[in-house]
Amino acid sequence: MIYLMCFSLFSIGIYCILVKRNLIKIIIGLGIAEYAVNLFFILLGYRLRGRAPILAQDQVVENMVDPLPQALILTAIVIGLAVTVLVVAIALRIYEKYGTFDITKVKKLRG
Amino acid sequence: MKHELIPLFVAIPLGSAFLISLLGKRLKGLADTLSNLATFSLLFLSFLSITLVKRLGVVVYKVGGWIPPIGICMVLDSLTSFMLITVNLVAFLVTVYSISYMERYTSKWKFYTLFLLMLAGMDGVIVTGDLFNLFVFLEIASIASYALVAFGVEHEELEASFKYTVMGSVASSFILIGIALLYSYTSSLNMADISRVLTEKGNSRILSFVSGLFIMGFGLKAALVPFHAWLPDAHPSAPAPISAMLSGVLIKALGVYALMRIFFNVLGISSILSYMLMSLGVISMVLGGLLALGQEDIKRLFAYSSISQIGFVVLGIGMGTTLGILAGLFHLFNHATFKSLLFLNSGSIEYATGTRDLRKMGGLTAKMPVTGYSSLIGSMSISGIPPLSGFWSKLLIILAAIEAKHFIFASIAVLVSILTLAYYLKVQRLAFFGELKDSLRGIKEVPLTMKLSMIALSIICIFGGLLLVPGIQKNFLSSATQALMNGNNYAQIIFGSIK
Amino acid sequence: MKTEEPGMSLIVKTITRLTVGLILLYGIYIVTHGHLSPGGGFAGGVIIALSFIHLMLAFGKELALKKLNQSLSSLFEGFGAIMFLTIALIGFVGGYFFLNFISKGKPFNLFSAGIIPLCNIAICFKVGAGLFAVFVALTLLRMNGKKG
Amino acid sequence: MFELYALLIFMIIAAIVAVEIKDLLSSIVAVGAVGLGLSVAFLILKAPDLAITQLVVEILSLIILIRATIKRDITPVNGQKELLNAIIVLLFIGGFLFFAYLALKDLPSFGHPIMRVSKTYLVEGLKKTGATNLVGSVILDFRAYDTLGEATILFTAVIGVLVVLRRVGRKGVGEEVKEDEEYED
Repeated sequence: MIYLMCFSLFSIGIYCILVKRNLIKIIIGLGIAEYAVNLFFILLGYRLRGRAPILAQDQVVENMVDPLPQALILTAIVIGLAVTVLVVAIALRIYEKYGTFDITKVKKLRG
Repeated sequence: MKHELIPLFVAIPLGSAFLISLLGKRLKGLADTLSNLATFSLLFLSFLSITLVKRLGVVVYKVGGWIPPIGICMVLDSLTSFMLITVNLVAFLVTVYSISYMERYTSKWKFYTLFLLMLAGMDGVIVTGDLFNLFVFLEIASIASYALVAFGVEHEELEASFKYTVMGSVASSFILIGIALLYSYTSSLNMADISRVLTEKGNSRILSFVSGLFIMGFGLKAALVPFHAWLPDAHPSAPAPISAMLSGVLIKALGVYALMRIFFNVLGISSILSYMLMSLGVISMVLGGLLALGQEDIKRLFAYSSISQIGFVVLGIGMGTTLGILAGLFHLFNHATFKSLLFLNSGSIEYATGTRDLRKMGGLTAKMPVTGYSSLIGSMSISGIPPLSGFWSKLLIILAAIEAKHFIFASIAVLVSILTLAYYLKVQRLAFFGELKDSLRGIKEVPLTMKLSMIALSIICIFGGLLLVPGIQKNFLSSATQALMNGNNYAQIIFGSIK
Repeated sequence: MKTEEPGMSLIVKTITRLTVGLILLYGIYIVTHGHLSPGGGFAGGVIIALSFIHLMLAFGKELALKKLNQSLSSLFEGFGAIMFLTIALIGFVGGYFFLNFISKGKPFNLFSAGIIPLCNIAICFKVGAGLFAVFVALTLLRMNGKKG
Repeated sequence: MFELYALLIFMIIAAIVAVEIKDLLSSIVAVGAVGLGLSVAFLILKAPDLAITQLVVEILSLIILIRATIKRDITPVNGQKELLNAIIVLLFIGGFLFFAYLALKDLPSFGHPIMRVSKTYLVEGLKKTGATNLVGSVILDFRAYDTLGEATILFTAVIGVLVVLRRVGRKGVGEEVKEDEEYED
């Protein structure tokens, strides 16, 4: 059930990318989709009433959540940041050339 | 030099990229020398890897010394070394070409840095044996290519790059969801381990969902037809060496290779999946060919033709028979060489004349003999004129389709080959034969390094058919095919060679 | 924003003066204790970059650029990258790529866990300098856009 | 797990607001709310490393996005929405969600991951790497190669941004363009 809610969040992002006609909105859609994927991966690694995977002084390993997805998502967050930065830079240059973020007015290419 | 060879495929391009970014601005000429050196040594290592695989079979390298399901491993088998040779061969010739060509652009060192990062990404994807690691390196290569498409910073480049970035990121999210589901289901990220667990657990609905996600994700990266919209914009907009890399090897390394590896060796291929791949291939073939016919921009035409040819490759591989996979891989190699040759030719034309519009060209062979004849060889090869390399691979694909009793697909493949011939004849007629236009009287042939790499590629196109000679075929193509045909035995092979 | 007066109002400037040092320190703490507590090279690097960005937003770009200009930051970035790869390659010489070749030390000490803190510092350099360079480039573009 | 559900509902609502609102600046603020909600969700899910990282990354990307849109053309886009396009997309999403629903039944139920491989990280992490932060030990020791890739991605993006923001892309052969002038024209 909670997984499905996470997928709905992802779908909102995809919807935004496919339907909206504004560069910034598309970037926002990308961001939302990426958040949903990250959350989904962490949900998969969660254990009910688990502990954070950081050892306290007693060094007991007991009912900890899965550390592997956390490590992977750390990487995924960085990837998301990298893509966002790059895509904002490209959008700014497009704005500079055309004077608008509206994709319907930005159409030099045919296909 | 046994196992230590494998990490070098990633370490060399990464190290040179970092060095170039540090010093390239200050020392003129360092960027050229270092990147050529790096790609040449990569090519050399790829050839070395073939003998290594022949001697030792599958080689597994444990990164950090951790045993695979815990740590990441790199795998070198015959398919890997086949792909490595394809990628690094094209990469080396393209770097040689770029020495003169990139004089037209500013910030050459940034170009080389991104180029080497992209190469590192592709080599990393090919060499890895871990699913998430594959995703990470796929992203390196993709992000580098997003930036490279926009290298000219003009209107079209930026727009194409934006489109490419957005679609590429969507593809990446699909792939990441697929990986997450697989991880939750099998609790492992190592490809061999996943494959083992999946064979134990048997078939289930989640597998078909994951297959769908991967087809969408990697299909977007490979530009199969329902997902192809970014390619005809992105590939023509990039500088010519990058177009050659993107069309020649990037879509194959990130898309087709990853699809092959995951579907054959990890998930296991079923007949539904096989039909799905084949029909995607056929649709790409037909639509790409038809759209290419109507283009006036030379690079756009080549880009559509790439979609069509990728369709051939996927059709061959999707058949799942030994002959089909062999033909698909052979066509993959051939397409890498002749498509990069053609894009380099178009780059030369643009370099000399400053236009990409076919209608403004004409009679260029008289002024630019090397470009003219090499593009003639490339065009003839891609449209399947015997005895050039493209003929053999297309023949094999059609034979394989007949052998597997897919007569409709075979006849469509024949028709598309004729279509290919038609639009390449159009290119030749408009650009290289006929009257020399007045506006083009003053043009000159391109500089030496550009000529060199074009000549080298056309020689490969002429003698590509030799790869089918039994002795060479056994070590190069057949063994790569065998790696795919092993299917789920992949897991046993990998774990067998860890000891 | 008026163009004659760089940066924001006096209140913002004063608060910034007080907090920037703390943010920077916090970033360094996060990086160096990455192997003991939550955080690590990446988060710390972003925090350090944010502290400089904060400075730049409050005082205008001239002052911040005086402290850390772009070529210097790209130098730092390249340095971080090379450092990380070098750590990997030293392990390579010892047998494996990314071998953890330094002794593990006692748990909960600052100097423990072999190469992990070193890697954290390398990543921190890279991330901090890289993101700052990106931000500077974006800001410069904005200024140019106004001119043209 | 009530708070997690509440948080997810909040995030979904914020996301819908971000997508549908006309004003770009408000839209960015709404997406910031989604991101910060995600950061809290990570905290609830016992992933403090991620919560810190997500928080700072969110702040950074918000600053960049706001600086990108502020004082630019933030007039609402009110061109005729392509209804057909929206319907096709909604159908596609519906199908996607349906298949996802079918497939998700096969997963281990929420809160009970299999953890076959990652048990090793928990049990042997401290002994083998000496780091008490087990996530840290995974990213920088067991899977350090991934982290090399991650750092490289960021590096690639930085170089990419510098490339994209160049003022002059092309030049004639032999013509010199100073590096520093590229950005300032």
